[in-house]
Amino acid sequence: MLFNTVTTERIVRTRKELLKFQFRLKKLSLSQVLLGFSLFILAFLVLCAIVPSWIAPYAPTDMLTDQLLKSPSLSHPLGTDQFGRDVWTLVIYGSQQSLIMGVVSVVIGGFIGTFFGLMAGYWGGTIDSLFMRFNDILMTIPGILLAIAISVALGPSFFNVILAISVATIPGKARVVRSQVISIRNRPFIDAARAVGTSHVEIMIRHILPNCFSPLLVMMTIGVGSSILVGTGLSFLGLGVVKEIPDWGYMLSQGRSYMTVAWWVATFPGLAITLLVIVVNLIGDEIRDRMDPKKSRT
Amino acid sequence: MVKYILNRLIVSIPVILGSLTLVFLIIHWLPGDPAQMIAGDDAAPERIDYLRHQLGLDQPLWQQYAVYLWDSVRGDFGHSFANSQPVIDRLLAQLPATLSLAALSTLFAIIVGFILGVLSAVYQNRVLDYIVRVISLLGVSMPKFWLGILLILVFSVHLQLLPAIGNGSFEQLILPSFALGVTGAGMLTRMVRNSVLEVIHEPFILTLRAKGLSEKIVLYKHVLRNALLPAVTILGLLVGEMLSGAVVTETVFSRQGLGKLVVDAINQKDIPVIQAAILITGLFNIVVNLMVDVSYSYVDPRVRKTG
Amino acid sequence: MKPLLEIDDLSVDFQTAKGSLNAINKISLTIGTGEIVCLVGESGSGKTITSLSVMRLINYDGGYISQGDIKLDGQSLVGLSQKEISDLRGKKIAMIFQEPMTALDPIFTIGSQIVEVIVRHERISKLGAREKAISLLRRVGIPEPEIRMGQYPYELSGGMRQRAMIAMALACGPELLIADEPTTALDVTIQAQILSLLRELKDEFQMSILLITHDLGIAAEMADRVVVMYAGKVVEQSPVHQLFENPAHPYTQGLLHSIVTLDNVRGLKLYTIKGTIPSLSNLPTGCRFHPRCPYATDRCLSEDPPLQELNGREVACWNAERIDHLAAEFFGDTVAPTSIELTASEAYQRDAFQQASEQPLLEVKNVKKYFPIRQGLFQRGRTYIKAVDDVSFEIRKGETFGLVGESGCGKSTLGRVLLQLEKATEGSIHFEGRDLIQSGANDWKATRKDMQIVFQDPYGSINPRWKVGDIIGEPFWVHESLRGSVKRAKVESVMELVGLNPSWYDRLPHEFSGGQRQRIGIARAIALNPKFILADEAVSALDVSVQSQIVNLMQDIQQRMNLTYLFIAHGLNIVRYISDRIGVMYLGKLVEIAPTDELFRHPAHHYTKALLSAIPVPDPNRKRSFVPLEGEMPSPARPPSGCRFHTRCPAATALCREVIPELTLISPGHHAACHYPL
Amino acid sequence: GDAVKEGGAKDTVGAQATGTVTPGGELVWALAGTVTSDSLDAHKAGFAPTTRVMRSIYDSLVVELPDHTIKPWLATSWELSSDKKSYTFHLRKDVKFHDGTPFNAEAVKFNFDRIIDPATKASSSINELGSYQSTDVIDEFTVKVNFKSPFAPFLSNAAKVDLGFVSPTAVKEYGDAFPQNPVGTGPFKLKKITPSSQVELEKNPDYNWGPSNAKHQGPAYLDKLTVKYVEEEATRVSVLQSKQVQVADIIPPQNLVALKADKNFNVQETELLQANFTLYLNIQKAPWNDLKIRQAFRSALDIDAAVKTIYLGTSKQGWSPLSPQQFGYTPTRENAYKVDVAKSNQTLEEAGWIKGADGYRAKDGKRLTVEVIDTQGNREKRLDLIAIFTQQLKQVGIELKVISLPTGTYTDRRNKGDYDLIAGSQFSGDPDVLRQLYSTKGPSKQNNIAKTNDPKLDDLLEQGYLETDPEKRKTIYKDAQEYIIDQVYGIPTYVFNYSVASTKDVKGITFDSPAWPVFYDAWIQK
Ligand SMILES: Nc1ncnc2c1ncn2[C@@H]1O[C@H](COP(=O)(O)OP(=O)(O)OP(=O)(O)O)[C@@H](O)[C@H]1O
Ligand SMILES: Nc1ncnc2c1ncn2[C@@H]1O[C@H](COP(=O)(O)OP(=O)(O)OP(=O)(O)O)[C@@H](O)[C@H]1O
Ligand SMILES: [Mg+2]
Ligand SMILES: [Mg+2]
Repeated sequence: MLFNTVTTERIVRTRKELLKFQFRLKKLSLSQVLLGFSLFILAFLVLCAIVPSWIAPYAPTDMLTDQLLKSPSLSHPLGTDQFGRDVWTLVIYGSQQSLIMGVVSVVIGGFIGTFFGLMAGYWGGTIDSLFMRFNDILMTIPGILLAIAISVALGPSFFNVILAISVATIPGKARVVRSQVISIRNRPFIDAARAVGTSHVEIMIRHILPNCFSPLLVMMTIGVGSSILVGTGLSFLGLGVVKEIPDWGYMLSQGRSYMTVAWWVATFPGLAITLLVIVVNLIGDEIRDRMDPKKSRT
Repeated sequence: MVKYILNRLIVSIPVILGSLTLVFLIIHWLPGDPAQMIAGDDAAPERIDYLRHQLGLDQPLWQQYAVYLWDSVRGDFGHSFANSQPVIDRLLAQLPATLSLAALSTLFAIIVGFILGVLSAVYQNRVLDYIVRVISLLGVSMPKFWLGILLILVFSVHLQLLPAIGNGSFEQLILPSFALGVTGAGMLTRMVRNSVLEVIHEPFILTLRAKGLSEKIVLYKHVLRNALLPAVTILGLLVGEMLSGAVVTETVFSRQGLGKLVVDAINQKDIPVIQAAILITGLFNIVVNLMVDVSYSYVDPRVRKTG
Repeated sequence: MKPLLEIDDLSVDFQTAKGSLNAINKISLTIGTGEIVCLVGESGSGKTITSLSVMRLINYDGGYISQGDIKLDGQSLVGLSQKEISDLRGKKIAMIFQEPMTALDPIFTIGSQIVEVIVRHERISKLGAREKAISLLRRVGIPEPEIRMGQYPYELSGGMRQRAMIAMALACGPELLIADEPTTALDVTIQAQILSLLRELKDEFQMSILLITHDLGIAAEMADRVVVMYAGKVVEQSPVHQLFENPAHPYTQGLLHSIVTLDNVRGLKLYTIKGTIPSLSNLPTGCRFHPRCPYATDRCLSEDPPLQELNGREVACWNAERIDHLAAEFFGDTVAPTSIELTASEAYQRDAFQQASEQPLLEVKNVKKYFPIRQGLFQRGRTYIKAVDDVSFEIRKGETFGLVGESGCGKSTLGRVLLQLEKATEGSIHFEGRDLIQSGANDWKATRKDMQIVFQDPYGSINPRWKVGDIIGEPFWVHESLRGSVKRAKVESVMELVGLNPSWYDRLPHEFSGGQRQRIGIARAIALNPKFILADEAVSALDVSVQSQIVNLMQDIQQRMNLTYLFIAHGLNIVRYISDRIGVMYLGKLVEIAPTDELFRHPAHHYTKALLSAIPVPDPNRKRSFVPLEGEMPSPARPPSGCRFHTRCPAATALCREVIPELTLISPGHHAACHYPL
Repeated sequence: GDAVKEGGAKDTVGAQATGTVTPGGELVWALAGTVTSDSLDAHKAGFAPTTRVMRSIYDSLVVELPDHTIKPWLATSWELSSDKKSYTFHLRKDVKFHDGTPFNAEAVKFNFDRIIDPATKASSSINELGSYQSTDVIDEFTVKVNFKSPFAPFLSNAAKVDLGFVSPTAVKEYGDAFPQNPVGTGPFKLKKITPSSQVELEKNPDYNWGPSNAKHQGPAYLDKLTVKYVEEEATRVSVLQSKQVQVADIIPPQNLVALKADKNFNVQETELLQANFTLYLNIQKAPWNDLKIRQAFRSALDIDAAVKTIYLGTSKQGWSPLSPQQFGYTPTRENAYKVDVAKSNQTLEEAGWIKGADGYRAKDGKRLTVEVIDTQGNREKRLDLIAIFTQQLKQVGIELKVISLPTGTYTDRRNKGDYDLIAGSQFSGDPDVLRQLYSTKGPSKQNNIAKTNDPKLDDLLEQGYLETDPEKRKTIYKDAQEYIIDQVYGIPTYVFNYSVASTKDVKGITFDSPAWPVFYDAWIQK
């Protein structure tokens, strides 16, 4: 008897919990699922970048000369490349440079572009004209030429490749930020801040910048992929130190001539780039949504 | 309007001049002697000197600059260091291929971008929306040479539907335009989605519905036209990129094009060609942006006034 | 009277992320043919949603009709598909929206937008539709309609846009016209024009009108019957006279009572309904009004009162009968002139008024502000918008100076120049004897401390991304470099002062109601104990009851902190109530300055007179015979010669056209710039 | 000889023996590379892809067979003067340029003089002429070419396109535009150049002066030969596989095997006569100035394994600076050195280069790093090859670093000697190429790529240049090769095979002396 009530109680309880759980599952919207997925992938990629040796089954420099261009199999889940290296391992090791190249250059470009856009948009007048004309000039110069100039000025190095990519993205970002700043500059709350006595610098940093973020974020997240590829392109045009461990872009561009016989060599690094871009974008979208004060708490 | 256009063109002169000057300085500052490159690695020194003199490279920099500017003003872009051909001929030879590729891929980007963008906005937060969003991101992020080769393998080798290379016919244009347009299409999709969503929640849309207009008219006549503006801006940028940044596509599909020409010229230090190419792409960009702005004012009467 | 529209037991729900939300709860109302019914209620009470439901447009907003029926001419609208209902929209029911600025598609001409609706509903050629559109535009009083047809919304003024909207609504001769706050965005003078137009049109076309407003003055002027809504429910429905004479519901009483009229005794605290309208997701039990109701009983707490017949009207209140009886008493209590009590503030002001005559706090001399109009590359700055043109006046310590005038006359610009948010083109401004325009950067920061501003738009003037605590604390951050808990403590005390709950420190602006947001703006302005506050339309955007709360608050603070106000508004009732002296602006010029009572009693300038006559009076018995000001204000880029008002002045002569009248003293303290003062 | 190898041997039989010739039709050829700057001037274009196309437009005085014997072509016979400084050629009398200009002694003189005229901006052809002095027109069809000193490679060079003949009339007519309007005497003439895209050639109907090794006389079989520039490897293979073109050259190793096995395609391979892709340690820089260290470097490399891996067995290790089919090649040093990691380690250890914790050797705080400068990218998978070397060198504690540079910077650093290692190959049909690579008396008279400044070597190469007796020459070059290998002035890596793949119905493609395809005998089976 006693036993019986206890069990029924338990059954009732677990059923309730089950219902609750189902309810929660249902409430998880598609966007939350996607966000979770994105965060997971990104975290994984970052982990790969930091401690590739924990994850990768082989060493990246292992050249198994008897295993050239083998298609995906159990021992090589993504196949092997033209050196007999394990593609899965390479993708993992390549994440470090690729992430840095993609993310850092976008951030540097965003930073400088924002600075110029902010200055031009906020001060207007002559400063605006000067900055924007210079910006236009930069835009007309081929990226490669700029990159070569940078490499010659600073010497070839991984960081300078990143710098070169960044420079190429500055004009676009400056433009976007400027237009955003101009639209915000005249909003009443900026006047309000001025009326309170807030200095120009603080107005720019504390009031205007946060409101420019959304379009900038879109540009930046979209730019990650092309930065990786441009970076690779530049290292061919004579800007880089050819690394022992290739980044994704390098693998992709080298592997592409094997597409006809070993599609996996180029495809997986390519997918890695695509995945990174998608994931970064989904997260960016979500950040934007959350930064939108109206959506944050309702 | 004419005055506006003139005004805009006048304003662009310093920009073009500035970029030409900057390019001139960069190229001359970069190491590497064009004379040596033409003569080859093992050329005798006297030959190199002779060439340098021939090309005017032994003159002081300011003099070269003055000569160059004066020639440009007169419309004489000089002769290519690499093959002594008038630069203008070399560039003009590439233009049709570049323009047709840019035009078709822009068209592709517009069609796909608008259709997907509108669909995505109308089905906001539903499965279709998510699918479209991921597709658009795929478009934005897919490496072009990988996509290009994939297209060749699928459509040219396996299905044998379309030619992979060449510059002439429309068929030869399809695959490269697709490969080049995909990025633009992805960007536009995102852009159109956003602006359609913004417009769809504007108060005047309610007015339109209150008038009893059908959804179709509301969406296609009013919403879309209002949403066009930001999309057109992106389009301007895209066209610019397609004109000068199609190197990868041109390489994979063995096409002619300004993109490749410029890269080659930079590698060969073919200074006159670089300068002229920048001038031409610069002018094109100005024209494209002008067209964008003019079409703005066509789309949005408010702009017309300030213009 | 045969009912044209019958709403029966209608409920509307919204589908939101957190489940469904009931926005309208079982409301019923009818409109007879040729009748004007006014729907009134505070902001957020569900008026717009009701009207959208009638149009079945609510579905586009994520809402749906969950219960009840809507019948037009006996035909049920609820069951119709969107396609079927769209045949009726614009044809049998038409709607005018609140915001004329945003209710028109910006990229199509006015003409094409009108033609569009005619072609949609009538078998008529494009040309015929065009002819018709032109005649409609002419009918609603738009001059030169042929030209206007080809213009875009941005090329028209607000009043003209609203007229175009009306023309569009009338295009197919609707039987029912729904006008959702058709005049809130407009000036008093234009408002008067539009309202009289609506009345004429109603008579001409035998339409029924559902007029939505929160301005009871308008309701009194226009309505045959009034329906009062509160938090998604109808709480009272009655003929207009009865409602104003004998309001039955405590909410209606409160509303009526919080109106500021020309009769309000200045200095006396304004009546307010305590609290704010509840949010839909958090409705009180029982009667939704009970937390704010002075008569609430236990029953009100638990049971929702139904709408019941009471002496020829319908009321939803358990205590209706009792209150009906009490009503006279209730009013007598405050209206009786005997009970006038000078508030401390008023007494203080009296003193100050005397003292201050020698010592102005703010002295404005010949201030001009011209905005250059850019016209392309080569002729920059040839022409100017003369937003403020040679204005001189002074504000004494401790007084409240009111500044009134139509939209665009330069009030805000003048205010911005005073606060150095805009550089004056010419002239001098002295604050406590200091020249503000000449002073250097250090001085400037100190001046900021002393001079503050409360902005018109409570939402736009606060950074939407900032926490309320940071917004109010910004002055502390800037001037006293306070951070963290020190700042928090200070901010909380200021929040307390303006009646904001200090525990809301971390909330974001959008989580506040309009009234609360305005309090945030005020809190920020008073944080540093300024001497002078410019209130630029600080209450214009608010509801009657909230408006009263804010005005009370401002007066309260003035008294406590010894403040001087420059109060800019176009709502003359409020200005009259709050100001000691008033300046009237027209097209960048000050045309009259006088002590408040003097101005209202003896306006000297013809413009002032016209302004005063345009104020709607919340008394159905005193339907005005006003002379609306003809036409609209000319462009400040090309002001008329001579007296700028001559183009609209009934008394204008050749002299007015040529000679600019000087601001001259016509009686003690009363200046006017008119050749022929009244 | 057996210039056609493996698959080629099979195919030469298949391609030429079976069936009767069906003339006519258009052949489309996917060229690996582009006709740089659209320049088809025989004397100006120094880049291999261009030269490959020009072979069909221009004819040469003589033709060189795979066994390095020289046979008549435009010259029916020739004699060398007793001082070995002059060649007298007797020309064919029936030869006409595409524009109708007769080919005669004047034309020969015009061509050779044109090459050495600085205004022509000739590139490799000027080197092919060596110590050229003048040309004398003896009579209309007899011409005497004079050199300042004996110039042994001349006949071999004369067989190459670089010294092919352009029409004097056309040069005068077109001036600077001649490179875009080439006129020669070849079996094909230009129809149209589409810049950066393709060259269309059509049959020269008057042609009746094929080289003496040709399989037929009269005009070429093909009506039209279209050359499309398809640089991208995957694209080139794809268009061949989908038969959008009938011929593609330089098939990447990964596709070679499959294409060879495919019944629908023919693959012909031939060794490119050249100085092999060689690693040049900067011998003017420490520690590479030490022979022992260079040897240690070399014995750390398993070149054979690396070449097998990267070229998937389609190429062999090269043992000499010269490729095996080259005149004067000596096999004496094949397998003369071995992979010997232990010995490398020992030598380096003895020289004071001590392995650190990171696995790399260092001396006086300086790591043993080899900076390789490069500007060509991964052309022909050469960087891949170096990547494998990097791994191998790591085993002995040497760090190899490839630095990719823009051409200008690269040239600068190379001329300044600011590098440890440079790698390169030099296309040439004669062993005299060694003089260009290793001698201080080469054409540039200053730098050579190997940085050698060795009087003994200079002397040997000078002799080889002057010696006209083939047997003596062979000995000289044998000594030179051995010396270079023993001194480790260069480390040869692999032998490059030029490959041409075609659809099965294409027959009769042959190769000229340095290995470029000849389409004169080619035909398409109907
Ligand atoms: N799309 C929506 N989703 C959820 N809630 C809504 C939506 N639209 C309106 N509401 C809510 O319904 C309530 C009534 O809104 P409504 O617009 O009818 O008010 P109103 O009486 O017209 O006020 P106002 O005078 O400010 O125009 C408000 O609380 C509002 O927040
Ligand atoms: N920055 C500016 N540039 C050009 N014109 C301006 C600017 N600011 C204001 N104006 C013009 O100056 C005139 C006066 O504007 P202001 O805002 O002062 O009017 P207002 O009396 O405050 O009107 P409202 O009651 O609508 O607030 C208007 O015609 C306006 O268009
Ligand atoms: Mg409303
Ligand atoms: Mg204002």
